Amino acid sequence: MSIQEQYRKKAAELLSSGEVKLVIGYGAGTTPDRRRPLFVRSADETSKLHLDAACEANLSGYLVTEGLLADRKKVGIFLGPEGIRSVNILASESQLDPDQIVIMGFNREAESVSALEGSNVRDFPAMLAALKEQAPGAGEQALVERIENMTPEERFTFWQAEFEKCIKCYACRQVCPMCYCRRCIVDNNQPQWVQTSSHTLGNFEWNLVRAFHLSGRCVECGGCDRACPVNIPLRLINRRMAMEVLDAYDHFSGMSPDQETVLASFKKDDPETFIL
Amino acid sequence: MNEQFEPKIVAFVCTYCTYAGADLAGTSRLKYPPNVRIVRLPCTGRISPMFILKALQKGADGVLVSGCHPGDCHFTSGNFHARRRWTVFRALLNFTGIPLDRIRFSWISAAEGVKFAELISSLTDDIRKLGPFEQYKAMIHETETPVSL
Amino acid sequence: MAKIGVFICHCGENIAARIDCARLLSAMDDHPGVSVSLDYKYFCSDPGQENVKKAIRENNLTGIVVAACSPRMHEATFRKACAEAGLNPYLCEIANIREQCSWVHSDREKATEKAIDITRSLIEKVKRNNELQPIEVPVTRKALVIGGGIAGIQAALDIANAGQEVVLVEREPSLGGHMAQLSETFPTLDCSQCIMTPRMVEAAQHPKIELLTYSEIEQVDGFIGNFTVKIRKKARYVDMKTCTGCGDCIQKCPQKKISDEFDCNLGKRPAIYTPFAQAVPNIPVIDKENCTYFKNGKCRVCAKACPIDCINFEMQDEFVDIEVGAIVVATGFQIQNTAMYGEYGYGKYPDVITGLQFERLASASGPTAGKIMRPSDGKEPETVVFIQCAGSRDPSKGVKYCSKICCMYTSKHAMLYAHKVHGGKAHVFYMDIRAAGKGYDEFTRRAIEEDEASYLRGRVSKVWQENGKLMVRGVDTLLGKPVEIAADMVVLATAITPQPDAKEFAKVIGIGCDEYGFYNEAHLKLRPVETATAGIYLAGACQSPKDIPDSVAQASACASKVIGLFSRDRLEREPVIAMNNEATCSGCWGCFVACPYGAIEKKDILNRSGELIKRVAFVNPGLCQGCGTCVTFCRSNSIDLAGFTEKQIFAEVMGL
Amino acid sequence: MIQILLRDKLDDCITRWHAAGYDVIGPQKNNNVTRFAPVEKASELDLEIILTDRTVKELFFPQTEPMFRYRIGKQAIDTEEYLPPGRKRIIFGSRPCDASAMAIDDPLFGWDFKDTYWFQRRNETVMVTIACTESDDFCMCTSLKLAPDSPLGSDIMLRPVAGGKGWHVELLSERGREAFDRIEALLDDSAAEKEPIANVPKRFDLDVCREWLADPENFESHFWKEISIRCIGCGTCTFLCPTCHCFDFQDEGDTYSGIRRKNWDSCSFALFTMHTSGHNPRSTQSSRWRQRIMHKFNYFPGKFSMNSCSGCGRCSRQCPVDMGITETLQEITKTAK
Repeated sequence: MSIQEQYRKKAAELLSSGEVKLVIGYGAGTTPDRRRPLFVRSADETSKLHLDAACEANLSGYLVTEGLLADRKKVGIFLGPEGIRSVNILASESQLDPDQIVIMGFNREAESVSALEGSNVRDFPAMLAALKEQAPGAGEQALVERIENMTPEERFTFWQAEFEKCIKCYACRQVCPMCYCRRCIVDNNQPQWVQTSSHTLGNFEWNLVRAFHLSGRCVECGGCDRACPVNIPLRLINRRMAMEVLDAYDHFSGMSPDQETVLASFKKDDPETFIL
Repeated sequence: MNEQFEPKIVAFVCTYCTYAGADLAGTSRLKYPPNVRIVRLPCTGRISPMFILKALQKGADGVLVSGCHPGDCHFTSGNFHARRRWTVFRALLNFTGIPLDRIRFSWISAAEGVKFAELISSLTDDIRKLGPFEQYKAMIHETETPVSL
Repeated sequence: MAKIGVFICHCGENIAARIDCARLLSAMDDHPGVSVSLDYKYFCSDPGQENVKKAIRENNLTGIVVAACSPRMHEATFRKACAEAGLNPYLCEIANIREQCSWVHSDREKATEKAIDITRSLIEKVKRNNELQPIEVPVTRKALVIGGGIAGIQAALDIANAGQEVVLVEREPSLGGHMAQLSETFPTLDCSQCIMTPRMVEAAQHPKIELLTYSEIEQVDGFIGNFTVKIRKKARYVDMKTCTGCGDCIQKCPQKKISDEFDCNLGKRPAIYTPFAQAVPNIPVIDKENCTYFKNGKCRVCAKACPIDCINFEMQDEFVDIEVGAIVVATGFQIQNTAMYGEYGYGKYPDVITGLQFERLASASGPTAGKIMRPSDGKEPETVVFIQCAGSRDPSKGVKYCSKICCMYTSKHAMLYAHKVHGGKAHVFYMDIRAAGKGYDEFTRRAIEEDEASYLRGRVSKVWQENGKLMVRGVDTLLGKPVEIAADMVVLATAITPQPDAKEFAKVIGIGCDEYGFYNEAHLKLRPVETATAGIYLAGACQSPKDIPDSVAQASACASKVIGLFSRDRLEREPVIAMNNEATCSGCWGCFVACPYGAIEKKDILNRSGELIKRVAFVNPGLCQGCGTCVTFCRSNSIDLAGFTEKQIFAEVMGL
Repeated sequence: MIQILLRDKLDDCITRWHAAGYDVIGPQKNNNVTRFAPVEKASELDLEIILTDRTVKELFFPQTEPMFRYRIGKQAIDTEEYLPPGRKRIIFGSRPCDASAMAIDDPLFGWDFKDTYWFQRRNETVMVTIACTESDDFCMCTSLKLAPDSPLGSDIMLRPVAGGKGWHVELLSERGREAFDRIEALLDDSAAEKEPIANVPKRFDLDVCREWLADPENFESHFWKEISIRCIGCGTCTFLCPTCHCFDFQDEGDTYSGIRRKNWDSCSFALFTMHTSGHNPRSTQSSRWRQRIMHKFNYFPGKFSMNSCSGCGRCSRQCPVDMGITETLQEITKTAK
């Protein structure tokens, strides 16, 4: 049985047994190569669920939709490894109760998907440990290194050309499971730390603050990068930040629901090479 | 350039150590260049990366962030938190092309008036050599320019 | 609409010499929102402050900026002036144009420009200041004194005699500390035990003092007036309530070969013991490490010997939480191990001893009952060499500082030696004789002139053993000649160092320490007994090396601080604390994790029918110290810090 | 007489237009995004793109535009106005949907106060539109009763000739004629087959939809919640929409001086309708999506007799969660029937 069939069946069982009130998965999109988030509430709709290599989106952000989990009922969700990591972070930041989440985990390969064993977010320590070792986003490594090898002036020029394109649609923020703030800092106008105008300076400030707020929290699902309508390579900044917290603090985000937020904690012997 | 370029430097310091160190530089009548403007905060823990961005927006050519030595924080651990933030934010600035020569961090205790004066002197000197932060200023200039199309 | 007053102080010539105050004044005059700007020679003077108050009243000012010296000097002065003129004191900002401008710059033009920037940015800040009201917190009228040496005992007695309750905690089995180890004390040569033990007994019997010996501080939470302290009462294995201190158990203990710490390892003690005969409380403890029963499960001789059955091997450490309003830290010192001076042979030659060991030899209650004897063979030494600064004032191997008491006790040792060993010859190698203190110089002169100690100004380069003698090679710099002395005993004036765990303990109680581990006072000259943490005070050698008179004086000073604090029911605290916007808080608890004071609490927001809508952060105003770490962490800008709000800092930076 | 603009004459055209004082702006692919930007040479143009990622809207209504500079003095506030550049320009190679969208927005920007920034640019611009011979799965102009060669909003319509050698030129306005006078000598009159325009299928029934939307009964329909459940509330659809025109004012600067700017805003954002009190009349994403649809197909036509949509399909094409106007109107069509 294909994993798609397997999970359709599982979703149907979960829904008909009443174990979950909702399954968040993927459905067919407008075009054959597209998949869209799908919310399934009854067993007979589960045939609309799709699961294949085109299922790229990290659906975990929908879990923190206001009020969704307030009734203490469970929700089933299709999640890749990044999604599992985001649920861990959301749990560690008290945004959800991980025991309300029934995971139908999958691993995406080039052309196909395979199932991940487990259904609670605590069931995947080995997979996450392996992930930490192989450093996801390594595909971007070469590009990141290319940028790092530039002079500061060149890097500045590179990012200016990218940020100049930004139209401040905030798709990067809205699509990100970690951007759950009730009020984003950019929407605080007393004071207006981040300029809301989408001139290069405002865009630069916004993208820096976004990356900083995601440092040590980003799971590199690539959602922001895919959502960006003007194709700013946001994944590169996130990758660089992930490298930083891994190197400096051995922090790989989303390892467990009890993980400490890296920027809210410290060690007395944290490295410091640059402080005069 | 005929006239020597005088950089604008903004320093964000904690009141218990570096601010007191700067006071000590004063009571010791040490001399340092007048390019620095000090913003006093209770603790390095209070110094947000946003302050650095705003200082740059305000036209700073260099920024100094300074507080108590590790272990000496009046609030016990504000500077440890600050250190993590700086490490990460610094990496981010570096990756996006803000030269790190312009954004400096230091531990200066209340007793280190000499260190304060010397650091401000060397920082001013370094940034004078780097010249104005033209790339950032160009970005600021764009915000003041009418739309070209 | 803001109505700001700007007051530019000339500070005599201190500011006016380097800053064009007229130009600064006119620039401030033109600044939007400034209603009045004045300059004056000394605004901190009475007439100066009257001018400020008058301007506030006459112009109905909504905030003031005083451009003058550092806020660390006169912020309090001007805040008070505001309050007296009816303006909330937190609507006052100080532009530091002296310490951070006129005193450090010589270019008048540039200094003036800088002063303008500093002042105007604070005008922009003060426009956004809010009225703040001091926070009142209750005071628990009970003090904790940590350390049962002379400093701790003195502080405890002084506080208790003022009618306030005290908990006195000592980690050793008995009160006494180092002073109990001493033989006689300079400059009067009265017996240490004789003056110390009555104090110990008084402390133990005082109705206002609760004595906890053999106990350690595990954790300190809270803040001035409201500390919660967790104390570990280590298991003594002897029931304190029933033990009469008869000492039968001590006599019968078969294990008698344990080095006696109190005697600086010059004597032996059993596994069940009291540190010394006059111990308070006079109740033994079992040294678990060395007890045969604890090691092998067999013995229990002491239990059999006890006539009232108060030995209990099952006893466990006990934890108690106490609430106190103030803490006096009197944790004392240690002496430095002198092993780093291989050339002095300490540890290698048994007759090279420390000053503290000499105290035990000279003490009537010591291992030799006060007879000066060589540890190696028990012979009376005919020649003794005292080496001062064996660790102190030596940045390369020892410590940089002067240990302060060694000059005096070495003189005393030379004197005691002369009194006890007739015909004995004492040689003292010294760097300088530091004998400042009442009767101190006279005392050292007596050692030299009456007791004929030979004082040699110079260092010792080597000590070695030859024909049963300790050969001491040094130099007499006054004669400019090398000296070699065949001695029977060498006494090292070792450096005074903090307790080995002083740095860790500083973190437990939340105070600062210097590079060595001596605790930091809030101000070396003006607040020498307070720490930077309100409500915690320092007494004795934990702050720096001190002799007995200094320790006692500081302890009494601590007591007066504590009594002062306890003279009020409630205490006013600075309202510079964090506050949370519950509407925008997402409850991610980053602030909760980051707060160094545990001041963030979780608060449930309920709807009208009592259902939980969300959980947000709540800042406990009693615990918050106002560091602002939470503010910087908060991604949504929900938490803010009164006095240094996001709006204020933004305006200050954007107003530069 | 049929006039043909040959592709290999484009360079000469640009030179002549420049000489005549026109800026020439056309679609380009630059740094991974397709948008309109000034060109010096024909080779910089990318005329094969069906539709650019970003619309021509930003050439009339920039994403951020400084309006005036202010300086707060002790007694008064000085201001200094910014105005659009005031240069004649030719936008070469826009698509009919984009060009129509500009005409759709004209009444909006002029019904009471005439927006200088918009109209000055509109008056200075010659829209040279290329009719579409190709479309993709998201194009929906025909459903909006427009077409791949709609003349609305265009000054000149170019219709590709078979083989891609050039375009039939159709002059639609005086402004267009004036611009083409400058290059008349370069035009060819050889007859060539026009390539057929793209066949864009009709994706929903607009009349049915509008009727359903106009029915007050449907305002509170559960339909809105269902259709927008996956909406994440970003501004992609509105900012990439050629007709969306909402803006916000922002004062930016330090505490002494600054610039008042006119910035794009989006009804997708929760902040769009947030009151100072904290109350938000459109507190859910479904109410915001409903507003967007209602505005485009109910309120706007009610006021200006035009739909506020030209069928470019960018909202669906670029939506991070594969939503869009097409799906919503398709579902309404189904529901209504």
